[in-house]
Amino acid sequence: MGEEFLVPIGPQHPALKEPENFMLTVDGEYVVDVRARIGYNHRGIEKAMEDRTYIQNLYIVERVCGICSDSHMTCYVQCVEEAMDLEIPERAEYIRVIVAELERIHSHLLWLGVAAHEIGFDTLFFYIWRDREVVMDLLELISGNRVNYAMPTIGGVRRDITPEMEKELRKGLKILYERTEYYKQICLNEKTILQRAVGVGILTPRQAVELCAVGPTLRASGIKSDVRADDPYIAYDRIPFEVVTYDWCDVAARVMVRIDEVLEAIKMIEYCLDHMPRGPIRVKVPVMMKVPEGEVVSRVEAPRGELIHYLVSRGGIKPYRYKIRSPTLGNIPAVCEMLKGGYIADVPIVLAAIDPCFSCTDRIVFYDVGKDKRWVWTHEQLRRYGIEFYKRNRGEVR
Amino acid sequence: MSWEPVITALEIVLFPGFLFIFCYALFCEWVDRRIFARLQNRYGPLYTGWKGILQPLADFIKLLAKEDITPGAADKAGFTATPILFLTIPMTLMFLVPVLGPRAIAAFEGDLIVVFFMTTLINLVVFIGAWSATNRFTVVGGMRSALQMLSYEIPLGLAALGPAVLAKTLCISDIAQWEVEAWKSFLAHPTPLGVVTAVVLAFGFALFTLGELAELEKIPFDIPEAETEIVAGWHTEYSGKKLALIRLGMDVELIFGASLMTALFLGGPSGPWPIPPAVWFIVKTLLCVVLISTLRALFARFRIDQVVRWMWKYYVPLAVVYMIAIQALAVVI
Amino acid sequence: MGILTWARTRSPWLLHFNAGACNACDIEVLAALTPRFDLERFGAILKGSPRHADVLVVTGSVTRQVKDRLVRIYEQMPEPKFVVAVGSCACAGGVFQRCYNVYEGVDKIIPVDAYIPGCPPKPEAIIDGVVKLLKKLGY
Amino acid sequence: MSVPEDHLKVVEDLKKAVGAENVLEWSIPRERRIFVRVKTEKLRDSVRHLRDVGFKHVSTISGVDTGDGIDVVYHLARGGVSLALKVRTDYEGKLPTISDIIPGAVLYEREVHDLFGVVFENHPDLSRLILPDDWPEGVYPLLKKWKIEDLRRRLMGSG
Repeated sequence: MGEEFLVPIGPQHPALKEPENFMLTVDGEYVVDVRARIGYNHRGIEKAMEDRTYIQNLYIVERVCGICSDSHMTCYVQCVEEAMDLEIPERAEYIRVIVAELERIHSHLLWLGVAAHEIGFDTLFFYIWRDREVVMDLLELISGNRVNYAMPTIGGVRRDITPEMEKELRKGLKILYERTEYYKQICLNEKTILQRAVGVGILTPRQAVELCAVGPTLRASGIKSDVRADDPYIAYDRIPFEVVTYDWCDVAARVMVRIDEVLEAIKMIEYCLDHMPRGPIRVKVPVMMKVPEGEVVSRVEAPRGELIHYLVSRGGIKPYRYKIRSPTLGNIPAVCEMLKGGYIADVPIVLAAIDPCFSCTDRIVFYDVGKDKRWVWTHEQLRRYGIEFYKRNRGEVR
Repeated sequence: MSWEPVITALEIVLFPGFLFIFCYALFCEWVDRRIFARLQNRYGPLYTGWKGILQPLADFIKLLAKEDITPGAADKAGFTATPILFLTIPMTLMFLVPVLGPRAIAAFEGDLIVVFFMTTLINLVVFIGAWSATNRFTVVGGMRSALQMLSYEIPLGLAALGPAVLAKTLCISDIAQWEVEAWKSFLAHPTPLGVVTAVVLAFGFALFTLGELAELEKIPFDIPEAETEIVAGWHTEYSGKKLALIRLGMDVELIFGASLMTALFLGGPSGPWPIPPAVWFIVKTLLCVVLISTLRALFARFRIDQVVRWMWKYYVPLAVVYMIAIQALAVVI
Repeated sequence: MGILTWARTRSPWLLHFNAGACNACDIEVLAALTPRFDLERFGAILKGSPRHADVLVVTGSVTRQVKDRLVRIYEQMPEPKFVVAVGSCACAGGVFQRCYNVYEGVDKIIPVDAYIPGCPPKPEAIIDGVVKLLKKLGY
Repeated sequence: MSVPEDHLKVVEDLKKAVGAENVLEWSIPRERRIFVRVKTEKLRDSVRHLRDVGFKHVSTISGVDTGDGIDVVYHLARGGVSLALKVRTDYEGKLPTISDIIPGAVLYEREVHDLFGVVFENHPDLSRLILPDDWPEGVYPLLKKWKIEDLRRRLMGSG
C-alpha cells in the first residue's frame, strides 16, 4: 500500500460555501478515505444561550444558520411554549407553516442552484437563482427581510398576512410552480446532469438507517420518515401533504426528492391560504417571563432533515441547558460512506447532495476514518492500490 | 533597397502580427464573456469602456501590476517558463493562418502538421507548469489536462486532415484557397457530388469544433481547471504577470482555434469582392467564437473518466468514418 | 498613474471566505452575482484561488479554529489586496459577541478596508459596499 | 392529556428487559414523548433492547451539567415517538460507548466528550472534534464551573 496523496478540500474552497475541511486520501482520481475536520463554525452558541433570557435567545437561535433560520426559530419557540404550557392562536400556527414552507422552497431552490454549479452547469445555477428571487421577494413582502425573517415569536407570530399579501403570494407561487416543473423536466432528461448524478454517491437503505441519516438524504434511499408526518407540530396534522420518497439511493434521487418537496410545499401554502382561520395572531407574554421547571424535546422538519432541540429549565428567566442538534450532522456519517470509492470530481456534488449547512453543524463535529486505524465496524475492506506520490510539499496540513 | 522586408516586418509587428492579435484576443474574450453572460440572463461586463469592451484590457493591466508570487517549493525554471511558452506558441501559430490576404505570412507546405505538433506542445508545457508548481491542485489539474489531451488529439487531427486530403495539400493557405474555388465552382453548377462533399465537410466542421472545445478547455471539457473541484486547476499558483500571460495565452489560443476553423472549413479570409479579406476574416472568426461561447453555456462539465471513455467510444470512430468518406471522395474528385 | 488605477478599479476579483458565519451573508454575497444584481457589470468575478484575487470578502465573526486559515489566505493573496467585511458579525462580532470561541470582528485579525453592516446585508448593500471600496481607490 | 397505551407498553417492556429496579423514574408528559432514567450499568442493555423494539434512530446525545454530576441523555426515535434515556455519571466519568450498537451515535458521543469531558470507553476515535486544535486540554466549556468571562480571558488572552 503506497503513500496516499492528500487533497485538502477547504477550509477555503469555491465548492464549499462554508468552512469545513475534508482531507481526502486519494489515489489517482479515486477517493480512498475521508477525514473531516469541521469546528470552524463553532461559536459556542449553547454556552451563550445559558446566560441570556428567553427573549434574548430568540435572536441567537435565529442566527444559528442563515438558510434554515425559521426552522430553528419555530423549534425554539415551540419548545418554550410547551415548557410554559402556552396555547397559541390557530391563525398563528397557519402563518408559521406558511413561512416554514416558504423557507423550504427558498432553501431547496438555493441548493438546486449550488448543486448545478458544483457539476459545472453555471447557466442552470444562474437561472435557478434568478427564479429564487421570486421567493425572496415573497418572504420580504411578508416579513420585511430576505433572510432571518423573525416571524415566529414566543406566543405566536409577529406579523399578520393581509389580503393584499395573499394575492401577491398566490401570484408568486404560480410562477414558482411553473418554473420548478420546468427545472424538474431539465433534471430528468438533461444528459449532462444525469451523467454526473445517476449512480453517484450511493447510500443503501440499510446504511441510511444504521447511520441515522435524516431528511431528503434518508428519503432518497426509500425510507418514508418525515417529522411533519410522524410527529406533527403546529398545523401540520390539519394540512394534507404527501411525504416524497425515491428509492434510487443516489444523488439524482436527492435532487428529485427536493424538487418534489418544493412542489409539495407550494400546494401546502395554497391550502393554508384557503383555510386560514380568523382571529388574533399572538398571545401577550411578559418580557422577563419565567419558564416553569421541566425538560422539553422539540422536533422540526428543517429543509435538510430532522432538527431537534432539548431544553432543561430550572424555573429561571434563563434556560439552564439548551441543546441544538442540526440536521446536517445526522447526514455526515452517511456522506462519509458515499464519498469512499468515488472520484475526486464527484466529491463536491456528493458533498453538496446532503446540502451541508456547517453553520448549524458546528454544534458537533465529524466522524473520523483514520487512514491507519482500521475500524471494527467499517464495512467492506477498501480496494487499495497506491502509486508512489511524494508528499514533500509545504502545504501539508497538520 | 526594396521595400519588401520593411513591409513584412511591419506586417509581423502591426497588422496581422502581434498588435492585431493582442487587441483581437482581448476583443474576443469580451465577446465570449458577454455572450456567456447574456445566455445566463445577465449583463456581463458593462461599465469599463463602451459596454464593457475594455474589461479584458483592464484585467490584463491590473494583473501586470500585481505582485508576482513564486511558491517557495516550486522549481523556478519550469514555473516561470510555462506562462511565456503558453503565450508565445499560439502567437507564433497565428502566423501560419491566412489573415490579410489569401496567403499567410509564413505559409509553407506542411504547416498543418506544424500546427498540430505545436498544440500538443502547449499541453506539454501546461503539464510542466502544473508539476513544477508543487501545489496539489495544480498537479491533479496537470494530470487531467494531459489525460484529456490524449483523448481528443487524434480525432482533432483527423478532422483537420479532411479538407487537406481533398485539397491535396498540407498548407493551410492553399486549403483555404482550394475551398474558395470549390465553393465558386459548386455555386456555378451544383452537382450531386458537390453536395456530398459539402455535407462531409460540414460533418468535419462539427467534429473539429468539438475537438477545439476540448483543446481550449472550455466547458464541458474544462475539467483541468474545474473551479469547484480543484480550485483553479493547473494555474492555481500563478499570480500577477505570469497569470496575465496565461490568460492572454488562453485568449490567443481561442482566436487561433477560431481562425483555424475558418481557414480549414469556411474558406479563410476571402469572400465576395466589396468587403476586404481582413474584414471577412474577423467576421468568420467571430462567428466561430460565438459558436464556442454558446456551446460553453449549454453544457455541464463532464467527469474526466467520462470524457476519456466517451471520446474513445464515439469520437474516434466517428473521425475514422469521416476519414473513410473523405478518402472515397478524394478518389472520385 | 491614471491607467493603473483605472485598471485596478475596473476589475476587482473577489475571493469569498466564510470565517464562521451563519451563511446568511454568504448566500447574499452569492445572490449579488446572480442575474438580478450581477456584480460582473463592474468586472467583479468570484475567483477560486487566493493567488488570483484582489478583494477578500470575509463573512462571519472569526472563530478560533478558522483564525489561522484566514491569516494564511490573506498572506497568500498578492499585493495590492483589499478586505471587505460583510455582515455585522464580520464587522464587530454581531449577535455572537461574548461567545467564548469567537474573535469579535475581522479587523482584530487582518486590516479591513470596507465594512458592510447588516444581518444579512441585502445584495444591493453589498454592491454598494464594493462600489464604495472602488471609489476609495479612485474609480 | 390521555397517556397513550403503547407508550406505557414501551416502558413496561423496558422494565421487563432490564429489571424493574433499574428503571429509576419515567414520565410521559405528552403524546410521542417518553422520558426514562436508568441505572448507569444498564445503559447498554437498555439501548440494545430499545433498538430491537424499533428505536433504531439516535436523534442526538445531550449532556447536562446538573451541579453534582453530568446527566447524559440519549434521544432515541421510532417514527414520531422520541424517547429520552437519561443516565447519571460524575465529572470526568466513564460511560460505555453505544456506537457498536447504533453506529450513527459515534459523533454525538464525541461532542459530549469535547464539551463535558465524559469519557466513552472503547469508543473508536475519541479525538477532538468541535473545539479548535489549540484548545487547552481539560477545559470543558459547557460545564457550569466555567463562566464565559474567564473562558474568554483564558482563551482570547492566549488566543
